[in-house]
Amino acid sequence: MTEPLLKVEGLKKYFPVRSGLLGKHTGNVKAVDDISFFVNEGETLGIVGESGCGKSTTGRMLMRLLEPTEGKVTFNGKELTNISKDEMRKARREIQMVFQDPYASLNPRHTIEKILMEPLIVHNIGDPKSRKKKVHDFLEIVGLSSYHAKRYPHQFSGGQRQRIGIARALMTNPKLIIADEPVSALDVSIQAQVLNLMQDLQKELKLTYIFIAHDLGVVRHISDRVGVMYLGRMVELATSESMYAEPLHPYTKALLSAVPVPDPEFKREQIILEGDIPSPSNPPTGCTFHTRCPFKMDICAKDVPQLQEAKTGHFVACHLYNEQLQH
Amino acid sequence: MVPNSTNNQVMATKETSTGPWRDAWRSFRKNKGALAGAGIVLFFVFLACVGPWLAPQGINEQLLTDRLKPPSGQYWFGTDDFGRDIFSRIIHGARISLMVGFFSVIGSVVVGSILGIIAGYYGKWIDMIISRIFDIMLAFPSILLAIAVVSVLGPSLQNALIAIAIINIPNFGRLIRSKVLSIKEEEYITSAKAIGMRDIRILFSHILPNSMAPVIVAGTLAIASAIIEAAALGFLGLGAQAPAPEWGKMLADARMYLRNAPWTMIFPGLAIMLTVVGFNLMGDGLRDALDPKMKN
Amino acid sequence: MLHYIGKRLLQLIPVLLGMTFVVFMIIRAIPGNPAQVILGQLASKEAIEALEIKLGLNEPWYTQYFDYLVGLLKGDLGESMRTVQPVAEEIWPYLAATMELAFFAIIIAVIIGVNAGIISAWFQNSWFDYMAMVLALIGVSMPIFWLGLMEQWIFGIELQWLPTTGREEVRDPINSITSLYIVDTIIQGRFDQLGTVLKHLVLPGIALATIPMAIIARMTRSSMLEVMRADYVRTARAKGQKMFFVVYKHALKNAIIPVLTVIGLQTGLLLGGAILTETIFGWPGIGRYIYEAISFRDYPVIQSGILVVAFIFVMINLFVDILYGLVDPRIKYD
Amino acid sequence: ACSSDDSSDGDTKKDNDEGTTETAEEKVLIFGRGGDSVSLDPAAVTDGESFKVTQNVLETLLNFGPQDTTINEGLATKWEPSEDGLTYTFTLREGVKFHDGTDFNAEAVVKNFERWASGSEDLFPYYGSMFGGYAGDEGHVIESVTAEGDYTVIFKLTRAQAPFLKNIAMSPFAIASPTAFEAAGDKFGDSPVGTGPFKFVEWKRNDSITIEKNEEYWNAEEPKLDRVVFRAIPDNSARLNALLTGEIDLADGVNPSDGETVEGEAALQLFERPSMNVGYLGLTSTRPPFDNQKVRQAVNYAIDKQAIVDAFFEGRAEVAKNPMPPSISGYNEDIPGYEYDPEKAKQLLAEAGFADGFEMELWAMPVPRPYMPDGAKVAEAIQKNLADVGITANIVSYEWATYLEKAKNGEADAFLLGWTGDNGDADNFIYVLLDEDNIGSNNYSYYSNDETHKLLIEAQTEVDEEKRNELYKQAQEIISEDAPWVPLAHSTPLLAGDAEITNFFPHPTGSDRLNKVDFK
Amino acid sequence: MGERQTILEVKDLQTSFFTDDGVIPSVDHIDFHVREGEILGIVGESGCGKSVTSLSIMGLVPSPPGKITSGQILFEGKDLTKFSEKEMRKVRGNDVAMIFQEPMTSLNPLFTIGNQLLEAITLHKKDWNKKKAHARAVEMLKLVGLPRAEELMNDYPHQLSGGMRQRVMIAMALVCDPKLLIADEPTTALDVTIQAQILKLMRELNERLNTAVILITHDLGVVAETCERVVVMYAGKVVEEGTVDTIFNNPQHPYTKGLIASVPDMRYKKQRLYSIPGSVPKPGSINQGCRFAARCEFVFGRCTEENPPLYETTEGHKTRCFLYDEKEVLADDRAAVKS
Ligand SMILES: Nc1ncnc2c1ncn2[C@@H]1O[C@H](COP(=O)(O)OP(=O)(O)OP(=O)(O)O)[C@@H](O)[C@H]1O
Ligand SMILES: Nc1ncnc2c1ncn2[C@@H]1O[C@H](COP(=O)(O)OP(=O)(O)OP(=O)(O)O)[C@@H](O)[C@H]1O
Ligand SMILES: [Mg+2]
Ligand SMILES: [Mg+2]
Repeated sequence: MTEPLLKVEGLKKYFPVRSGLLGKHTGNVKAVDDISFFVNEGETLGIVGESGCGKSTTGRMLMRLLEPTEGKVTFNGKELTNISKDEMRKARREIQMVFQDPYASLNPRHTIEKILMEPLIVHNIGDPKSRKKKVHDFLEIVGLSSYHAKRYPHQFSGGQRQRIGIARALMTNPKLIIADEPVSALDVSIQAQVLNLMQDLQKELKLTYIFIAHDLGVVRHISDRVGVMYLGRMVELATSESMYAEPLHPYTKALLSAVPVPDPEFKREQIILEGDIPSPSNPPTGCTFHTRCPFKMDICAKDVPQLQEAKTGHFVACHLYNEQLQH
Repeated sequence: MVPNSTNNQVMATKETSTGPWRDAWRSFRKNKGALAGAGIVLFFVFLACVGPWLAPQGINEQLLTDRLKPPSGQYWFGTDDFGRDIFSRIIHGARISLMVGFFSVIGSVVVGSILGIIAGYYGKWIDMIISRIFDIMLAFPSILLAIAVVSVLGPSLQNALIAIAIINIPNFGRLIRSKVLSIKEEEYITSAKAIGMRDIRILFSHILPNSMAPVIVAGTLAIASAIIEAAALGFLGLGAQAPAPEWGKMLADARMYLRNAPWTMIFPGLAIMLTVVGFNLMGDGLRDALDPKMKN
Repeated sequence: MLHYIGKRLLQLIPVLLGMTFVVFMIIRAIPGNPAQVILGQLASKEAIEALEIKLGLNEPWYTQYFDYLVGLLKGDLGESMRTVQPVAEEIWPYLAATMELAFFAIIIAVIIGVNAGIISAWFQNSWFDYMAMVLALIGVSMPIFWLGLMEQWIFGIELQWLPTTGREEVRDPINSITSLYIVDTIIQGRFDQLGTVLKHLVLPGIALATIPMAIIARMTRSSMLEVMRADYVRTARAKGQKMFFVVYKHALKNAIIPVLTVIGLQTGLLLGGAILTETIFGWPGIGRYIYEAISFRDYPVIQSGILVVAFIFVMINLFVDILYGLVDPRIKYD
Repeated sequence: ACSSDDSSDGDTKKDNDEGTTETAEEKVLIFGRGGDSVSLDPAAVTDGESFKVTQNVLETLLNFGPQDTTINEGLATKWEPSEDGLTYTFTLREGVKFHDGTDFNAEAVVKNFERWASGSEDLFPYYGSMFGGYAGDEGHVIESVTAEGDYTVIFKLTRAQAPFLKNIAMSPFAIASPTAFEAAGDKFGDSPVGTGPFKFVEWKRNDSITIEKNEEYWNAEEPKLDRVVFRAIPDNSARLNALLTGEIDLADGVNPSDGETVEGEAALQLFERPSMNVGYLGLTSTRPPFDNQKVRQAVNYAIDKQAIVDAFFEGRAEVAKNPMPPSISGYNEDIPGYEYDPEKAKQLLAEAGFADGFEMELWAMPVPRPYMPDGAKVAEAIQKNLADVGITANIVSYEWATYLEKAKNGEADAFLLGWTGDNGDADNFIYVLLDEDNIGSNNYSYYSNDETHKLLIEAQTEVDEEKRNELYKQAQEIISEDAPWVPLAHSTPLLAGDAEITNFFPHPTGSDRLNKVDFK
Repeated sequence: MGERQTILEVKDLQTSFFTDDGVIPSVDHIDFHVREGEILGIVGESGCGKSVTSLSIMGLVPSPPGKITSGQILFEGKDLTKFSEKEMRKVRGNDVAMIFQEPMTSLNPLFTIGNQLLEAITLHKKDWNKKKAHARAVEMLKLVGLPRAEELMNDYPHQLSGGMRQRVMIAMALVCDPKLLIADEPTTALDVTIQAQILKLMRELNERLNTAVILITHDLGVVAETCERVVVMYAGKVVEEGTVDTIFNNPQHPYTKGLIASVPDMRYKKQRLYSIPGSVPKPGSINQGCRFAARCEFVFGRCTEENPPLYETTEGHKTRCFLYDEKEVLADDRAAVKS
C-alpha cells in the first residue's frame, strides 16, 4: 500500500475555559479529542456529525488555522505539526479550503478578480499578466465567465459565490481540498450543481477532498470513505458502501435511521435517540455516546472505546465490537 | 456540461461594475435626509473654500460708528459690537469650524485607529494596556480634560483642536478595536489565512478596509460634535483668539447683546446648528448606506 | 454576583490609579503657580517660596504623587489650597448639587427619550417619527449654552414662568441637611419648598437633558427597530398579544440594553460635563467647582474632584452592567 | 472655648425659624455677584468677593467715607497721630459687643493685630504687604500695639507710613472676636464673628452666603435690612437675567452694554461705582522693541482711547492719562496725555527705526474685571489701531492665572491689565504698579526708573499731604514721558438693582457697606 | 377515511412588498386549502414565499412594506383578510397558531418559559385563574415530552437546548387547542437526530389532537415522511399540488421533477446528481410567462409569453405547466419522455 496523502494521528484540540478573577484555566472544551485517520491521494473522505461535534475544528487543524493541542498531521510525507509558521504558510499552497458560508467567506470589498488573484500573489506565482489569465481560466472552469471578474461578491447568488470559493481554492493547484460544509447553505437545486462541479473537478485535476457535512445523503453521494464524529471523537470510519449498508456503531445507526428519505413508500424502523448531545465542555466519561445509547453496557461509562477495525476497512469505536468483550 | 449552464443565468443585479462604495452611494442617494445633510455640508465646505472672495468684508474691518446695526440691505446679518459685518464673519468662520471639525477628527481617528488596531489585532497584554488607557480617558469628564489640555497648551484654535482630538481618541480607539475584533472572526479572514496570507497583509488588505465604514460614519458624526465642542471652548474663551470669527466665540462675545441686538447671537448660533445638523444628517445617511447591520 | 462586583471594583483600581496619575501630571503641566495664585498679585517672591514649601510644592513630583496616593489610601482627599478646607468635606455640597441636577435631567431625558424612541420605532416613517427625529437631530446640534441663554430669555424673563438661576428660592432658604434639596425638603415635610426646588431644576434640567434625550431617543429607536424584527416579537404577536404589550413588554425589554449603556454613559458625562450649564444657571455644582479650581491651580481640589467624578462615572457604569444582568438572564456574572 | 460657637449656632437656628414664619415683613436683600467668597476671614484673603461680605460682618477701626476713601470713624471714634508720625492713639467706641456676646475692647484690638503680626504672607497676605512684613521682619512698620485701659489702643511705628490710617481702614484689618478666632483656628473663615451690622448665618459654597441683622448693633438705627444674601452667579448675562426675573435684588458687575437696558427698565435702577481703578496696556520695557521709548510713545499715540471707551465701556469710563484715577489725591491734572494721532505714531516709529512696523504679541485678558469689562474686545480694537500704523499685533490669551504669571515673568510684549485701588492712596497705585521694587510682582511692565523710585520712596514716609502730592505729580510726569503703559481708562463699574432700593452707595473699593440700605 | 371539512382555504392570495426597487409580489395569486386534521406540506426553495404565505394567514406580514394585495383567506368560511386587528388577535394563538423556524430566537430570551406560556394562555382564556393556567402550561410541557416540566416553567430559554426550545414552542402553540397549526420550517435549524424527535412528536400530536398542520419546509425528505398532501412553490407561485404519493411517484411539473432528482439519496449512490441549471429568480424579476421557463428543459414558446394556470390533471393533483394543457398536443409525449 502506498503512503497516504494525509495522515492524522491522535489529533486533539482543547479550548481552555477561563473564569475567575485572573482568567484562571478552569476546564476544557474538548472540541476534538484524539482522532486519527488518513486520506489517500485522489479519494474523498467525508466527515459527518451533528452540530458542534468538532468537524470544523478538525478541518481547521489540518491546515493549522487552529493550532492542535496535541497530535500529528503528516501531509505528503511532511509533518505539518512541527514546521514553523512561515513554512506552514507556504505549505498552504498545497492544501486549500472551501468554506461553508458563501456570503461570509468572500471579502465584500474586493472584486472577484482580486479575490482570486490573492493566492497567486501570496505564493508569488506567475506575473500579473499570467495571473490574470489564470483567474479568467478558472472562472470558466468553475462555470462562471471572465466578465464576472470585475464584479463584487454581493452581486452573485449563493451558488455562484460557492463556485468562486472553489475557484479560489484551486488557484494554487493544491493537492488536497478541505471543504467545510460547502453546500449546507445552498438550496437543493444549487447544491446539486456544486456537488457535480466538485466531482468534475476532482476527476479533471486529480484532487483529494476532505468533505465535511452534516447531510448524510450528500456525504454518501460524494465520498469514497466516511468518518462519523460524535462529540469530538471519530466513532466510525469506513467506505461509504460499507457504512451505509451496514453501520456498526449505535450512533451511526440512529443517525442513518433519522434521516428523512424523500420517498413516501420507504418504510423503516426509526431509532429515535433520547435527549440532546452533551456539552463538549463537560463530556460524559468513557464512551461519550453512552448517555444516549440504546445498547449501553457498564463498561461504556468507564472506558473510552478505541477505533479499531471490525471488518476490513471498517473501523468502529464501540465496546460492542471489542474483541475482549466477545469471548 | 455543467459549467455552460451558468451563462444563461439571470444576474442578481442589473447594473454592471458596481462596488460596495458605489452601492453605498446608491442607497445614500435615495435617502433625502442624507442628501440634504450632504448638501448643507457641501455648502459650508464651499463657503470655507471661497468664503474670503465671497464675503463683502474681511474678518476685522471695524467701523465703530456702525456698531450693532440690525440686519439690513447693507449688512445682511447686521453688525457686531465692532461694527463688523456678521455675514462676512460667518462666511469666514465656516473655514474655522470645518477645520476644527475635520482636523480634530482626523487626529483622533489616526491615533485612535493605530491604538485600536494594535489592541484589537494583537490582543493579550497590549490590548489590556491600551484598553485601560481608553478607560482612563473615558472616565475623565471630557470637557474638563479639554479645559486642562488647553490650559496646559494655552488657548488658541490649534490647541482647542488638539484638545478635542485628544478627548475623542478613546471613542475611535474602542470603535476600531471592537470592529477589528469582530472582523478578525469573519470567515473571509480565515479564508485569507487559508490561502497562506501573511498577518500583516491580512491586516491592511482585509481588516482595515472593512473597518473603515463605521469609522467614516462615526467620523462624520464626530465632526458634528467637534464643532459644538469647539464652540463650547470658544464660549469659555479657550478656543480661537480674536479677531478670528469662530462661531462659538462669536456667540460668547454676543451673549451680552442678546436683548439689544439678538441678531449677533442668532446668526452664529444658526450657523453652528445648521452645520452640525448637516453633518449629523450626512452621518446618519452614511450609516444607513455603509453599515449593513442597519439595512432593512 | 458579589464576586463579580468585587472583581469589577478590583479592575477599577488600575483605572483610577492611572487617572490620578494623568490628572496629577496634567495639572502640573499647566503653567502658573498655586502659591502665586493664592497669595495674589501683591505677593513677594519670598512669600511664594515659603508657601510652596508649606504646600509641599518644592518636593519632586514623585514624592508629591506618592504622598497624595498615601493620603488617598487613608481616605484623605487632601486640603484645598485656596479655602484650606479638606476636600472630602468641601466637595459634597457641590457634588450633591450636580447629582440632583444630573439625575433630574437624565430622568427627563429617559422618560421622554425612551418613549419618543419607542413610538418612533413603532410607527416608523409616521409624522411623529419624522418630527421626533428632526427634533432629536436639532437637540444634538444645539450648543448647550445657547439653548440655556435662550431658555432664560424666554421662560424666565419674557414669560416669567420659571426661575433662571440657583437651586432654591433664597428668600425662603432651605435648611440643608443632606445638600440634596429634594431629599431635604421631603424629610422636613416642606412640600412648598419642594415645589420651588423642582421649579429651579426645570430650566437647567432641560438644557442639560436635551443632548442625552436626543441621543437616547435615537438609540432607542434604532434598537427598537432592530428588536421589532426579531422572531420572538413575531411569536408574541402570533399568540394574539396586543401591539402595546408586544412593544412595551417584549420588545422594550430587549431593546433597552444598549439604551442602558447610553443612559449610564450620559449620566456620567453630565456629572462632570455640566460646567457650561452650571455657569449659565448659577448652579453651585462640581463642574464649576473643579473648573474654578483649575483657574486657581488648586491642585488637591482638581485631583480629588476629577477622581471623585471619575469614580462616580465608573460606578454608574458598573451599576449599569449589573442592571444588564437583572434585565437579561443570559448574562452571568462570575 | 466652644461656647461661642454653640451660642451662635443656637441663634442661627432660632432666627431661621423666625425668618421662615415672618417672610412677609422681612426685608431681604439678595445681592448677586460674579463669584463666591474664598474665606470670610478678611485678614486671610485678598479677593473682593470675600470683602464684600466681611465688610458687613466685621468692622474696621476706621471707615472710608460712604463713596470715597476719606478717613471716618469706625470702631474707633478718635485717632491721633504723633508729630513724627510714629505713634497713633486710637480711642475705641464703647459698649460694642461681638456677635458672640463678648466685649469689643482694646484687648481685642491688640489680639487681632498680634494674630496678624505673628502670621505670614500665606495666612494674612494683606497685613504683610500693607505694613511691610510681619513681627521680626526688617521692614515691619508696626513696632507695637498696646492697650491702655479698655478703650485706648496705641500703635507705635518703626518709621512713618503716610498711608497708615488708610491702611487701617482697609477691609482686611477688620476686628474679629478673639474668643471666636482662638476657638475656631483655621476654620474662622467659615463663620466669622465680628461687631458688624450683620451676623453671619450660613454659607452654601459657590451658591450663597446669608447674613442677618445684628439686633445688638451699636448703632440702633442700623441696619435696616433683616437679611442679606450674597449669591454667586458667574455669568454676567445670567446675573442680569436673574435681576430681571426678580430672583435677585441687586446685581454687581453689569456689562457696560447693559447699562442702557437697565436705565430703560422702570423697575430697575442703575448704580455707578465711583471709579478708583485704571485699565491699561502694559508695554514690557525689557522686551524689544518696547525697550525703545519712542516705540512706546508711538503706541500711545496710535491707540484711539476715546473710541475704545465709547465702544467697550459704553462711555462709562474716563479716558486715562495717568496710572491712577483723578479722585486720588496727588493726581496730576497737567499731564497732557497722548492724543490719538496715528501720523505722529508713524513718525515716531520711523524715528525709532521701525518705519515698516513690526510684529508683536498683544495679550488679551481672558476674564472681565471692573477696570476692563472685556479685555478681548479692547484687544481687538487696539489690534486694529496698531494695524493702522503698521504694527501687526497677534492677539493671544491665556487662562487667567497663567496670564498673570507669564506677564509677571515679563513674557508678554504688550498686555492688557488693570488695578483697583485698595485704600485710595497714590502709593497703592504708582508705587505698587510702577516702582522697580515691584518688578516680579505687580510691576508687570518691568518699568524701572531711579528718579521715580527716589520720589516714590520719599513719598511713602512723607506725612505732609502737600509735599507728598507734589512728589507724586513729579513722578507722573516722568512716567508719562517714559510711557511704560498706555493708560486706557478709569472705568465706572456698574451695578443694577431693584428700583425700590434706597441708600445704596457703591464704594469705590468694591466692598459695600449695606448698613444703611433699605427698601422703599 | 371520510371526507373531511376544509378549514382553511387560500384563494388567489397575493402578498406584495412595496420596496425602493418596486413592488415585489412575493406570493403571487396562490390557491390551496387545508382540511381538518391533515398535515399539509409546503415545499420550495429559499425565498419562494413560503414564510410570507404563512405570515399572510396569520395577518403578520410586516407592514410596511408588505401588504396583502388581493385574494381571500377563508378560515372556517370567514375571510381573515377582512378582519380588523382586534378580531385577528382573537384568532391568532387561539384558532390558528404558529411556530417558527428558529427555536433559538423565537422565544423571548428575557422572560421565563412559564411567563411566555402563561401569556399565551391568559390572552385567550381570560376567565381562567392563575392556578388553572399554570396547570395547563405544565400539562402542555409534559405533553410535548419535556422532562421536569414544573422546573422548566422558571427557566429561561437560553438554559434549554434547541430541541427543547422547539418543544416549548410547540407546547405554546398548542396551549389553546388551535384548529390549525402553521409550522414554518420547525426543524431546519435542528440536528438530524433532534429533527427526528420533533417530527415524531408532531405526527403524534396531530393524531392525538386532530389539529390540522401546515408544515413548511424545504426538505423533501421531511415532507415525504410527515405530510399527507403537498404544495410545491416556486418563486411565489404554487407549481404543483397533490398527495404525497402522487407528488413523489408521479411528479409532473419539471421543477418538482428536477427537485426530487437533485436530492442525493442516502440509500444508494447515484453516479451523478441531476441538477436544475441556473438559480432561483429574484422575486419580481420575471413578470411574464412561467417563472421556471428560464431553467426548464422543456421550455417552448408559450412558456415565456403566457402565465400558465393550474391544471388539474387527476383528482387532487394540480400542475402549473403548459405541458398539461390539453391543447398542447406534445404535452403527453414530452411528459412521457421524462417519467
Ligand atoms: N474558539 C473556540 N473556543 C472555544 N470553543 C470552541 C471554539 N471553536 C469551537 N469550539 C467548540 O468546539 C466544539 C466543536 O466545534 P466545531 O465548530 O468544530 O463543530 P462542527 O462540528 O463544525 O459544528 P457545526 O456543524 O455547527 O459547524 C463546539 O462545541 C464549539 O463550541
Ligand atoms: N420584509 C420584506 N421586505 C421585502 N421583501 C420581503 C420581505 N420579506 C420577504 N420578502 C420577499 O419575499 C420573498 C419570499 O420570502 P419568504 O420569507 O416567504 O421565503 P421563504 O420561502 O420562507 O424562504 P426561506 O426558506 O429562506 O425561509 C423573498 O424573496 C423576499 O425577497
Ligand atoms: Mg462547522
Ligand atoms: Mg422562510
